[in-house]
Amino acid sequence: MGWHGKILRVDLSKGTCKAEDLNQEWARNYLGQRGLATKYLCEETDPKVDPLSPDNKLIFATGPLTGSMASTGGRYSVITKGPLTNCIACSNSGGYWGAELKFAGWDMVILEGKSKKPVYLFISDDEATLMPADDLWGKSVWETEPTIKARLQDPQIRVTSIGRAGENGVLYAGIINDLHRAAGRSGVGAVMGSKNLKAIAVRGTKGDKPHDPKAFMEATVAGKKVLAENAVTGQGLPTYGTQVLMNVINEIGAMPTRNWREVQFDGAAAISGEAMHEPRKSDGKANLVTNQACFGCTIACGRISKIDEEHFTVKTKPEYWHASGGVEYEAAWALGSDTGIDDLEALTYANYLCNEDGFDPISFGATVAAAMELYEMGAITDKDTGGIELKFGSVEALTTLTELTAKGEGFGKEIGLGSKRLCEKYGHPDLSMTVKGQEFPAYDARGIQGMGLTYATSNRGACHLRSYTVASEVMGIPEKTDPLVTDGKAGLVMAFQDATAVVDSSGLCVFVTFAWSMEDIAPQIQAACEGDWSVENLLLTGERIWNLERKYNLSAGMTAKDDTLPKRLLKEAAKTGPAKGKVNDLGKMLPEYYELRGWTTEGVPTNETLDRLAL
Amino acid sequence: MKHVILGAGPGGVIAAETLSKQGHGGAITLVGDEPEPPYSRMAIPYLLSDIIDESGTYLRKNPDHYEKLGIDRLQARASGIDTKKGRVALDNGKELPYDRLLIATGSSATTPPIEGLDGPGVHHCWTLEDTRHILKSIEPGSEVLLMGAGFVACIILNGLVKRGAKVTAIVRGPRMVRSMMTETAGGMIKRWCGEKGIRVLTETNATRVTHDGGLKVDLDNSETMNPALIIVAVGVKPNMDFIDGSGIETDYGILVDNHMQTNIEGIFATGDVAQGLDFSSGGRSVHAIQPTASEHGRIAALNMAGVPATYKGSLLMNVLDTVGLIATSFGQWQGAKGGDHAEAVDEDHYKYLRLEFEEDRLVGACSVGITQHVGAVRGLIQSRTRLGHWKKRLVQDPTRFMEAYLGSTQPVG
Amino acid sequence: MIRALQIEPVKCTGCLQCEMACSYEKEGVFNPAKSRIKVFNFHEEGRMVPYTCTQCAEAWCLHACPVDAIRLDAETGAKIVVDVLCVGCKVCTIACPFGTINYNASAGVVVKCDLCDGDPECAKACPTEAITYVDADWTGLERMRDWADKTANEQPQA
Amino acid sequence: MKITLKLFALLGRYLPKDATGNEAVLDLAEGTTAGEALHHVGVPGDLAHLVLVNGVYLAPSERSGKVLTEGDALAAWPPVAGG
Repeated sequence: MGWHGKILRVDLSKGTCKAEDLNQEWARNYLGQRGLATKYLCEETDPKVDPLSPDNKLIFATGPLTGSMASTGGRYSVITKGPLTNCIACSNSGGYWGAELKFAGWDMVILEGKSKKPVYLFISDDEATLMPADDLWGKSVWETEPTIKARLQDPQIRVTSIGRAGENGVLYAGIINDLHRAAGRSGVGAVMGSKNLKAIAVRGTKGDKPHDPKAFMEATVAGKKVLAENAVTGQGLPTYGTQVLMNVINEIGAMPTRNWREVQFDGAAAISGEAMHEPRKSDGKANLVTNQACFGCTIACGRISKIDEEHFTVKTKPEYWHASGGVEYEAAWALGSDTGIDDLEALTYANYLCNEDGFDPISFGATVAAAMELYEMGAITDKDTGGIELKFGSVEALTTLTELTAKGEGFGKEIGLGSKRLCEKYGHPDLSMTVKGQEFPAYDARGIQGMGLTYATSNRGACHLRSYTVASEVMGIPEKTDPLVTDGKAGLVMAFQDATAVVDSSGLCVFVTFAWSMEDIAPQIQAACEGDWSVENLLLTGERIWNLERKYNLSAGMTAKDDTLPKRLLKEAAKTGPAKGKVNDLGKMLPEYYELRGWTTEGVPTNETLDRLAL
Repeated sequence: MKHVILGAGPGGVIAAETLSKQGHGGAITLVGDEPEPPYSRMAIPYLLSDIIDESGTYLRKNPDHYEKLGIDRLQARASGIDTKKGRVALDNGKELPYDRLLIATGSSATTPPIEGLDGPGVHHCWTLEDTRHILKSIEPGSEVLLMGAGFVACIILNGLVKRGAKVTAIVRGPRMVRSMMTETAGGMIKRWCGEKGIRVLTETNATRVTHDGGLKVDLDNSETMNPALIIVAVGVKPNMDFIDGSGIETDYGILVDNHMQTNIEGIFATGDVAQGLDFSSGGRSVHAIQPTASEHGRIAALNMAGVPATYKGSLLMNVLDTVGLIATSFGQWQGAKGGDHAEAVDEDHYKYLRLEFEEDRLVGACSVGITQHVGAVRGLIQSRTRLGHWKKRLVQDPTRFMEAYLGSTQPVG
Repeated sequence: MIRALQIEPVKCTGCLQCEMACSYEKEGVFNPAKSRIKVFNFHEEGRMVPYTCTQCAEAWCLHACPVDAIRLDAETGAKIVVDVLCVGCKVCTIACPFGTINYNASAGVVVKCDLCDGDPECAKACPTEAITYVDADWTGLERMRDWADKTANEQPQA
Repeated sequence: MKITLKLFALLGRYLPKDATGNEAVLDLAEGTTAGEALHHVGVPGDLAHLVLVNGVYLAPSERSGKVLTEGDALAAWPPVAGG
């Protein structure tokens, strides 16, 4: 079927749950998940809405391949207007929750209004019920999930929930499912918290069936073979996870360090994927316990770590001595390189806390890094921090702030608002390493030029997951391009953006694209769904989704002025490495990009473009 | 060597098959007093529900099954045993000589001493013959008075409801299935029955039944009913009257040792009639349940065939489907002396689980609404597995029993 | 040569491809809730453990079945539920001490692993060889048997 | 001539015994090329997917022509990616 054709609409203000038919025409035009839910959001809400008001909506959406045998077919996305960026927010997560929603017979859940009291939603196949959550409010994700499972007496129930960060309005609060998989970015968890919705628990026993089972099995078996035989998806990712990048990116001089003052981090090796495999000096055990897959994934890049019990961060806290989701590259970078910290165990602990209370380690780490710079220059004082010595490299500062941010206490409250608001408050807006209010991920745009354009034009604010040109510029996937030149990058970014929009709307994980081309993906979608899902139509769909998001942002008040980078990347040259002396040359790439997109010089899609895309 | 097996229920049949497989070289005679091929009482509710026909209740489906294994079947009822001469007296006047005897005569449904309850229109639901009577007596809209709310009463409810009967169940005691479920679980089942349109009256008894122009039942709550049919399901008792004077030791049932042998050499007993080793208490109990009958049958037959086999005791366990609500109980579900427990109750969703521990070992359990992996509860109890740190986790969430089972018995980390 | 499913938890990544393959083969839909093999996630230990029927020699389910609905497949050694004979009484589900035969309420019968006629889909779908179908002698069967003895209601004779 | 050899991920197994972490100092004859240096420690050519000299990418076709000089950092990875 691909789609069940059924969506669940929950009015939290009225306390009602209703089933309704999926708009099949929209499904044909927007595929699913990211694209389809964005269409719903655009049709149903005012783009100028206050993200944290009851008028904003929060959509949990699966793709047609979610809950299927396609490798990585377990993703879901949360779509809403983001409080961190005031742009469209779309955060994607793996784990098992998305597939479970599909097995319960639903394509998506639209949540509107605001509950008077804390509630959680329990979906058991066709039945959806709002349950009181007064006693869950104030609890972490790690308490909420097992409590709900025990209360409903079914260990097989899957839960997605917010921790205290989402309740406390941390603007980059995420939504966490299966204890450590996150719809992490853009503050979707804060929106959930603003609606007094603590969690969505799902048990699905109805299952799912592709439109053409025989063709689907053939296509997915072929796809899995490609992943298994590819060195990246078959060996590199399962063994080292995304953390294999730490040394690569550092070596090419694109490792943002100490709030992007530098582009190489001398502690990179100590917090790298390789280091996670090494026996620790202290107890002889490796930080990494095993790799883990999300639902349906035959790559299995997830890191499961265990912190050294003797490490000072957890020595007196046995509740953190168990295994859980370890650091991925972005988290290791933000919590580590960006703050100048090279203590892998401390980063793992901070990462645990981010999962436990549901907030994005990228935005959090980057905000701490900005605060450290402000502190070192004297713009923030001990009085502001409550006595925390916010020096680069201070493990104590990082772990204390992680705990305070989770709880919404002290200086943690300010850290919880993100680096843009922090830097504005303390008089140095230029030191906020953000685009559209969202913190950068782990690739310096001076050493990887294409990523500058990626960040500047990303519809959800600075992000690597909207067009991961690192694949081409650094790793040579699908073809090697020079990271230090701007030629051809506009087209590259655009192609990556459109293809990623397709993958994000399908139920698949974007990591498949390290091995799969659209030619590998199309037959799987085609067999799962009715309609025309040729490569050509898929790419057109991707472009349509991108332009729809752009339209939403323009209506929300964004302009071409927001498609920019912080001064540091445009004016301060890299000090070391291959990019030494270089800044990001966004000015060269952006006009070319607008033109390729069929947008005006003001970054507005022309009528011709809109017509072509049936928008 | 002549092997005689009295009773053609699961215990008797499995014993006969086991003897046959052992290749003892002698004769096997399986004696049953009902005309049908050996069948299972466990299947009767499904006959009532029209899921199967009578042949669906048969223990073995192949008509040649017994013949092929060299098992002679004889329809008769034992009326006495001469242990000196090694002969069983039958109700047809014949005598059956034996070298080894297995008493697997099972149990019968009992009738409480209530005036008029022995008249027409009153049936048990224990045999195929009973079932035929019931099926003849009810049609859509018929009012049925079910006396009893125990295991048997509960499992036949679905069939009665499905046939369109309007059922009122009365029970003397304060709750349903009190012999296998806790108060909370019994209450849940009662509420569920109510939701399915079944009237359940606890602490209620019939005082008199009259038959003038249809059934009339007086209840002690001063209500009077005119049911089309009364089904009596208040309990069972071992069928062992015929051994009176034989010298075979009895208590509640026939006492057997851990080889399933009675006090008299060469005479064994199994199943509902046997009072054998109780896994939980270490004493001897009658566990009138299907798994015990089949285990008993196998162990007894091995010993009869000269293959020494020692029984470790039967574990009380039941699974109950009350109009779709599934409940189980295992072992010491009421708790062990000095033990502790974990409990989860979700009245809204009809879910319940109680685990009983002795130190860090599971010794009993009782559940409602849980169908997946329940066998692992038995596994944990019967292996006397030390749960270690899993006990704490089970106290927090008893529904993680399958993980606890794997975590305690498999290499998980 | 009888073959058996060999399960090596250390290799399992928890992707659930086995559950999908099983439910697809047996039920015609992707539906882990109806899979005969189940992966248990031991989060705190960082270990995923696939588990299904070991087709034990004791065959508790088979012995407990009151209506002869569980049969031995002589070729594969699998204990197989004959759907048309199963009345759904669930006695086997409490009798099996491994918890690997379960009641499927929507079908009204019990379900268990039947080794897919000697070509188990779970093993074929496993991307990491955590589940393989190998000669019975090679498996951890000895360990399983030890445990079965511990659980058995019959004492091993000296 | 001394250079720093860095072998990462699954190529780590080709590091000399005296390596610290993923780095080792190699003493090579003047004029040694990047390709020869990798061959010297036994890295199979098809496994060295990403080869950098001082952080700058070296295409497979350039490896045999790129002469190393004192103090160079030669780094190599098998095919990897992340995100």
